[in-house]
Amino acid sequence: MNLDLQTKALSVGTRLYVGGEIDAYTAPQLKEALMPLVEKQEAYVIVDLEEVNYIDSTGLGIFVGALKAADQHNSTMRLVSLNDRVKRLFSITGLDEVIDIAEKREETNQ
Amino acid sequence: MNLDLQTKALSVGTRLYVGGEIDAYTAPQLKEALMPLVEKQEAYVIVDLEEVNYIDSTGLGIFVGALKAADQHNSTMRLVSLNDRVKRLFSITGLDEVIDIAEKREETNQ
Amino acid sequence: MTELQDCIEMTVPAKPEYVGIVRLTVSGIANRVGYTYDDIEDIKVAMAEACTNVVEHAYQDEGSISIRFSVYQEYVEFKIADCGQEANVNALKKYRGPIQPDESIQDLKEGGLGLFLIETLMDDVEIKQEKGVAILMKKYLQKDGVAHGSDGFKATINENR
Amino acid sequence: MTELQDCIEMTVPAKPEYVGIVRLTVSGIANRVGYTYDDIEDIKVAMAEACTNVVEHAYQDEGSISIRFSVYQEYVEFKIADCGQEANVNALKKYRGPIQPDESIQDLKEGGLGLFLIETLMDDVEIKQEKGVAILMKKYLQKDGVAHGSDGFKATINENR
Ligand SMILES: Nc1ncnc2c1ncn2[C@@H]1O[C@H](COP(=O)(O)OP(=O)(O)O)[C@@H](O)[C@H]1O
Ligand SMILES: Nc1ncnc2c1ncn2[C@@H]1O[C@H](COP(=O)(O)OP(=O)(O)O)[C@@H](O)[C@H]1O
Repeated sequence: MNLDLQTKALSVGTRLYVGGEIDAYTAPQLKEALMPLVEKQEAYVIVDLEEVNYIDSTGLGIFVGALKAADQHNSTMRLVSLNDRVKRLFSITGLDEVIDIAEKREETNQ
Repeated sequence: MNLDLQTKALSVGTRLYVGGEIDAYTAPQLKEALMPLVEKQEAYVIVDLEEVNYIDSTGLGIFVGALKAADQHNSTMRLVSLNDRVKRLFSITGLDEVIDIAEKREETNQ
Repeated sequence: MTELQDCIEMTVPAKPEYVGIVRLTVSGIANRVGYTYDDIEDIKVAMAEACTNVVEHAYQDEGSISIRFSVYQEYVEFKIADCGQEANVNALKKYRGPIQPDESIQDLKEGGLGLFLIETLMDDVEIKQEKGVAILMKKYLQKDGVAHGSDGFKATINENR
Repeated sequence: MTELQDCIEMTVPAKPEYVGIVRLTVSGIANRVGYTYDDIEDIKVAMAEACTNVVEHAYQDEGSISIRFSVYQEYVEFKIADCGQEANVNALKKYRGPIQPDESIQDLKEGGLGLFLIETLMDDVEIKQEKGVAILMKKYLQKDGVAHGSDGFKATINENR
């Protein structure tokens, strides 16, 4: 019941693969993996959520925090491969208007 | 949370495919499908348990009842493709000594 | 017509590792009751939000989360309660909305979306002061593909599937 | 050393459709506690047997099943209780064994394996008369691949994997 977290260096930037359920128990694990990536100056971070089948407000809060940190460090954070359920929670809360979320699943192979 | 039950006519006899969890709630469904098959005179019935991932004593009891009915009607009932967990419960209870259970998974393609 | 059919109760420690266990139980019950896939996912989120609030806000020290499912013909009422300190329930009832796109990034808050999600995902939500905070929420069962209640958003989502 | 860490309680209607929901909750808790895959499956069966007994034997009419999980460092104690009629608890404690291969097929019984399975799959089982029947069963956590308790059968099975 822990998150599955893996990072991969890209030609430009880093890709963070996340798998599992992001909730109050697992959100600290996500935070620990994600924050150091976006807290670098001018970093480019892709967060791949393909294997995430559940998220709630605790997880959304981690992404808000990461967005603020990225903004402070002139970094870019982009979420890709969200399933419909996960995408929907970003939409309902309006977070899809402030966080960069790839529209289609195809866009994720960059 | 219902059982998945399908019958297929063989050149000799009938094959009953069972899928799901056999417990107090679903056992009556199994009974309803299985009993008419073994209550025919000199029937040959293969019960395929490949897709069964859970069984407890209520389900075991259905097979004991079916064995008795088969015996009364000179019918044969054979269980095939049990996974390790399901097989184990037949072993612990000693039912594998009285019910015809195919030893290896390969024997199931008859 | 709305006679109580079944009542299920559960008490778990107010710790984050139990929120997932509650979700698992919730999905089992919601499945059995006959909710659609999307409704089950909505209920799981709303329940987790309410439980997470107890974990994070109700107790100074240790405590527990009490959960009750009351199954009626047309809906289930979910109740999540704690025995925490007296909270300002009126403050909990203030207007909540989604994030505004014109807000500056540095002004965004990392929290404060839980109750908003509960109100959006469930059909009828009531917050009460009892021993601690109690949240009661209803979710109607969809019959013949028609959503009861006023959850227009969900109806749209379902159409897209 | 064996201090109580967490306590989880659950009450469900004594109806067959709730036994699967209890199993789901059990698997979530057992998983979180850290049991092996095989132990989790054993616990699910034992819990389902105890719940099914309440469904089938405890009440004339309606009633409920009370379940309590007490999590200790080295084991979990599972308690399943009902408020049914007074049962002959001594009769419940009589010797139970597996089916004898020399029995004639027509003499086989379709029931009577539930308590035997509970005793075989769990490490320590106690049957008590309380408001109705209460079954308490312990299952030790396996550490460093060594099984506590006396469940030799399981150890053998594990080796075959
Ligand atoms: N069970 C509770 N006990 C005490 N206070 C609560 C409870 N639930 C919610 N609150 C209060 O309501 C506020 C808003 O909750 P919510 O919308 O879920 O956002 P968040 O939990 O992220 O702050 C919380 O910050 C807390 O002050
Ligand atoms: N909770 C209970 N309340 C009353 N009687 C019970 C209870 N549990 C078990 N019993 C009695 O013990 C007997 C043996 O139970 P068990 O070994 O599970 O087999 P089965 O339920 O198939 O008869 C039951 O037939 C019943 O008479």
